[in-house]
Amino acid sequence: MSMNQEWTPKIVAFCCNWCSYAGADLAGSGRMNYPANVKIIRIPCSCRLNPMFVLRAFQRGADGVILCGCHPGDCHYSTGNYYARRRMTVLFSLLDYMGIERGRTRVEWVSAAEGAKFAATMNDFVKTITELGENKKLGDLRCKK
Amino acid sequence: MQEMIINRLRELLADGEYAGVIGWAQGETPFDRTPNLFNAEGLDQLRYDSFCGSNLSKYLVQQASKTEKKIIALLKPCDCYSFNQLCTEHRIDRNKVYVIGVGCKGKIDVEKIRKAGIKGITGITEDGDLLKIETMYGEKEISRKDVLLEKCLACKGKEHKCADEVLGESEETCSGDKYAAVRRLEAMTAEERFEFWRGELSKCIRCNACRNVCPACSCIKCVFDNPNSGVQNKAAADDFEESLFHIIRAYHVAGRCTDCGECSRVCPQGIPLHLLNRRIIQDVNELYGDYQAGESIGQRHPLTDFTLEDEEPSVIDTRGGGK
Amino acid sequence: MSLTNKVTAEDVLRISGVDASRCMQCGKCSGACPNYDEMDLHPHQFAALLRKGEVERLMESNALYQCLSCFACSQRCPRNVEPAKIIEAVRLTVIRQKGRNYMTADRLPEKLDEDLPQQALVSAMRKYSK
Amino acid sequence: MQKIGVFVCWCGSNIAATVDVKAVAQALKNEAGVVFSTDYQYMCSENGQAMIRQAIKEHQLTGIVVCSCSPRMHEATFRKTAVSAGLNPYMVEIANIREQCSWIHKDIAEGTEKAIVLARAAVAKLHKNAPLTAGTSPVTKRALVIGGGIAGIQTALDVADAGFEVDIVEKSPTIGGRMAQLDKTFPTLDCSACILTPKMVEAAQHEKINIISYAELESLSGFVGNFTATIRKKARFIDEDKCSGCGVCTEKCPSRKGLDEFNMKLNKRGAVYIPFAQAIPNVAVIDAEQCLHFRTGKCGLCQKNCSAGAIDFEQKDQLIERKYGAIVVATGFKPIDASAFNEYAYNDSPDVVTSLEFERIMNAAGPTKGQLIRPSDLKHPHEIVVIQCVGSRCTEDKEKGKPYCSKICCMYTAKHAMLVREKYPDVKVHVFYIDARTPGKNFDEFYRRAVEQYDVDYIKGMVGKVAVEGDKLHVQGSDLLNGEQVHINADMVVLATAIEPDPTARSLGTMLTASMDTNDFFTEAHPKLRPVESPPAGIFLSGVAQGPKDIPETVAQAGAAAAKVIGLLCKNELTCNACVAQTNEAICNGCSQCEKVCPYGAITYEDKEIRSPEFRGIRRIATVNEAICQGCGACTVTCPSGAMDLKGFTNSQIMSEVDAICR
Repeated sequence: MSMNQEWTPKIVAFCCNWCSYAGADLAGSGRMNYPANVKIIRIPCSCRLNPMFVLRAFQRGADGVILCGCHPGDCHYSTGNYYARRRMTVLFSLLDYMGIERGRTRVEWVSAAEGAKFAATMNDFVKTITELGENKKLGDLRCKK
Repeated sequence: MQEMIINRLRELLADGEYAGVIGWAQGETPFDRTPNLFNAEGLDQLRYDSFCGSNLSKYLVQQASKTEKKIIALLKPCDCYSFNQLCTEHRIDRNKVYVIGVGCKGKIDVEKIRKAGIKGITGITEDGDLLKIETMYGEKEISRKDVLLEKCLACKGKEHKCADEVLGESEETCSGDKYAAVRRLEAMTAEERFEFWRGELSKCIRCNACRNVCPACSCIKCVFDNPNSGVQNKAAADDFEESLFHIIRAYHVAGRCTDCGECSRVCPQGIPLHLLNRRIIQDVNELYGDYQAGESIGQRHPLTDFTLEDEEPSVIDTRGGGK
Repeated sequence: MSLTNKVTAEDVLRISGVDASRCMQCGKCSGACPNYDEMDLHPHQFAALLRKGEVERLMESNALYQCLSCFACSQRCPRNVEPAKIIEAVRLTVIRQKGRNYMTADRLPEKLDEDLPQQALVSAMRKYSK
Repeated sequence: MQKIGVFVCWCGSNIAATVDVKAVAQALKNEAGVVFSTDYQYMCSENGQAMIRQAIKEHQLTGIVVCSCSPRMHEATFRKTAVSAGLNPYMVEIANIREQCSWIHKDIAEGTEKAIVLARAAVAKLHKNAPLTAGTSPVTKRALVIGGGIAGIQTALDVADAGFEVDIVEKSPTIGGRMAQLDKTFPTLDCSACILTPKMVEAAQHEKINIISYAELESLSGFVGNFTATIRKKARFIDEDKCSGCGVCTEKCPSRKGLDEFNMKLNKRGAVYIPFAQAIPNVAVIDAEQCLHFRTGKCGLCQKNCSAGAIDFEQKDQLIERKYGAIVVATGFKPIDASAFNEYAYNDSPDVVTSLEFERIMNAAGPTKGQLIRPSDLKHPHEIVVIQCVGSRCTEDKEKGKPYCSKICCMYTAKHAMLVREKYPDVKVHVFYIDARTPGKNFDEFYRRAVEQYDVDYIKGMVGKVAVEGDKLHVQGSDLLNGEQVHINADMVVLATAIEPDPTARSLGTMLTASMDTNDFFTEAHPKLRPVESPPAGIFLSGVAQGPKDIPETVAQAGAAAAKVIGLLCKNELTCNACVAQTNEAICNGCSQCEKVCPYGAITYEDKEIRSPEFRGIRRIATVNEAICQGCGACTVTCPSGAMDLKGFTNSQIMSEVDAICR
């Protein structure tokens, strides 16, 4: 990124295939706006999100990472999001403990019917990350151009 | 104590039922005790004293699978947790190990003696709670309590959780709140915490001692050595990678770490790695109920479990500590 | 309790430790009550009125002193609401207020009765005065 | 190196209005591995697909990226297109530039930039794709129905009518279940036996149905399409093939101490008995605990009198092993034990009965031959009190009772009240109720008829206490509407007790790895969309085993379960999900963590010989059963060594996407 260009955050959103990815689709068909710097990666279930992916995103220059999955109790695979919930709680807490800003990571449950919630969540998340500023603590300098 | 153990081992090894004993031998320096596999002949070399801090359970992963015969293991109370955890994970076949629980009253950290300003140590003798230290500059004394290994200050108790028989007496050496250091960090601002960890982790030379000694890090092939894992990395080239290695390592042992403290004990750079794991343990206990990895064989650890009422990840925004 | 002596539903809930929202108004408590006819408000109404925040009405009720504290209502309640504890809590909030002792020592002689165990009077004193 | 083709769809103006599709196609040409890149108005149209097919052939593409609408929309379409051009369907990736780009962004520069990033991510992922083939597994064309009540019978009949073999395993000596014990059914008041027994006979005579009565499932292994069940057929000491059901033995039997289970133990039966007249199989059974022959070694009267020579005291339990493609759980319910509710004097007076006991008392084939008389003194009662919600709707922390509404009690209580009033207008019936819950076709009308036409005294409130006073039952309850406490001196009290799953359900659930709720009801795979399936594939739910329901609902669900079973059994083989977990044996630690998080029990462990640079020898290795795995990926994250990966969503695929997005 050249110096004269204004910084905009890079957001990676991992969405489970069954609820949140469909929720994102619904936000789209409802023409609900959210910033273009949110990029979605489809995973089968929130429990597929390996903490390594989160760290990888930060390493490569992401400023925020959000995981969206089915609401607890609604998991397509019945229990996946419960595991994801524990895993991410422990991971986020560890990152917080290591001094990474709270707010760079988030988990939100978005159902296939919640297009508006998806858009609102993304708007809010981008706002939070913009306020937090660039991810300097977890980035790999070599990945910053 | 050492005599008693050796005598008992002689009895056990006499009829050839056992392939050998995993115990401690004299290491390269006077106060170094190194893990060793003994047979009946070599038992004279076995050492058991206040310097046998290392956790032998991980050596059983390889040794116990090599032979058809059972193997004898000497385990301190704290080592038993790691042993149980490895059995839970089928890394050790419980039926192939005869566990002798050896008494432990806390092990001595020679580095701490040196840090207390006692240099040129030539010998250490114990007199109850007092250590008499012979140095090139004369005899000095120091309280045993003050120079125990860090991990002994988080002692989990004197009970051997897996012993087939127990030799010798044990004492609990826990000194108050083992989460005190974690809480001190939590009380800092995020910036201070980041600086703390940045400072500590930047010392890492990726010698992998922490990984190699860790009983929970028993993978056949570590992701950091695996070119297909996407995180392969032999030496940290960037400050991110120093953090990455230790975050992933802490995360991979989350729920399985028995808090044996070996990672910090062996770190040549003195990084307090156990503070990462201990924080996870604290989190898990607070959020999901008290859990001690390795308490018994066959436990289901908190990250492979859940309840419908678990806290949301956003709980970290509102929980105490940290700013 | 606030300084203005205004008793709120929260106060009663806190003192009683009861979760009145669990009440499904089945009336089993009132069905079980052995002193129903003597009471102007009945156990299920304590739960219902508390839910509505109408503590005043409960505090004015004579049922506070007609309740035998037999705990039949609490024991039978299928939803662990324990009306007896609510009644107890309301009674406490009343008699703790100034001049609201329901029973005073000077009224004891008139109550003396050969058939009445004295223990009952002692416990009534404990129950109805601060 | 892959040879990738990129196809950017305009979707008319849906995409093209806010994304410069030509710029996207152009930008993607510069991506490594992309040998062809183009745009088209409607990629999903026949012409668009033809264009893709042609490009695949012309440029010998190894994979394609289609930048278009959501993969939820047209992924299947483009996979088929790829297949028809000779590509593996899993070498197709979709970049969602409509729902997640053009439709949400207004600025064309912004939209175009994002579309390019999304397309790059898809290309990056595709680089790591590998052709996948979905496995197949054969289907054993036989179903096992556990439980021979109306739910099991109906499912079995429907499955058998479709031409598949069905075994019904019933734990009691006869099929029929709870419905056989009922007198009449609501809201039509037709006789329960009259509508059930023809179905029982139909099941017995159906050439595809095999009834294994007095038997229980002992163990189960395998997976969908390939279950192996071991069934324990308990010794009934009667040769089923020889017994004609004449009943001579039951008359000759001198023992009269056994309690008649069919009549809710209200009367006694012999040690050898036939549960009821229409029992199927119509074969006697010997209760060894009561039988004098088993107790003393003497007697044997039944054997002497059996002209068919069917009595066999030497009979042993028999283990039957069979293969099944599908399993239906239809284990039903039982009323809860009312003795815990001592405030209703159930333990103190025989005249306090549960509704199912009352059902037997009212039944013409019951212990009183249908006469309404009190069990204690056989006198005709004049005043009956029914108490509803006994043990239903209690809080979970209460030691006794259930947190749920048992659903059927309001209706059967109205039925009981009506039947009594119809037959004995002199009898007063009072019903204590909390809420009258009567949603269902003609249900509320039925309840209102009880009130309006039959003058049943419905009292809103609950009974606090029932006390035995002489030969009367003193009922004290509250009348909430009138604000008074009521006292009734009743002759009989009927407790509308809650129902709970059969006690065998919990152990069966464990055996089937089927999930259950805290009340031991089987949990459905999805509460709305898959209500008759259990989460493990091939296990289906029928009747009250899944949750309280009445007969029409049970029959409907039984039919639905049958439809699911038929849908499964009519396949010769099952195509498994191609995106399943897979172990890298060289680095699997065999630590069993993945198994713990697998919701389907798809992971097992076996000792395998491993030859890798790190290890040589026999080691415990995780194995994924592709027929069971649904591809959630829970195992992949719990695996510390990364040995477990998910095909189609591999670690390296996802990381490549991350890298491309963050580039």
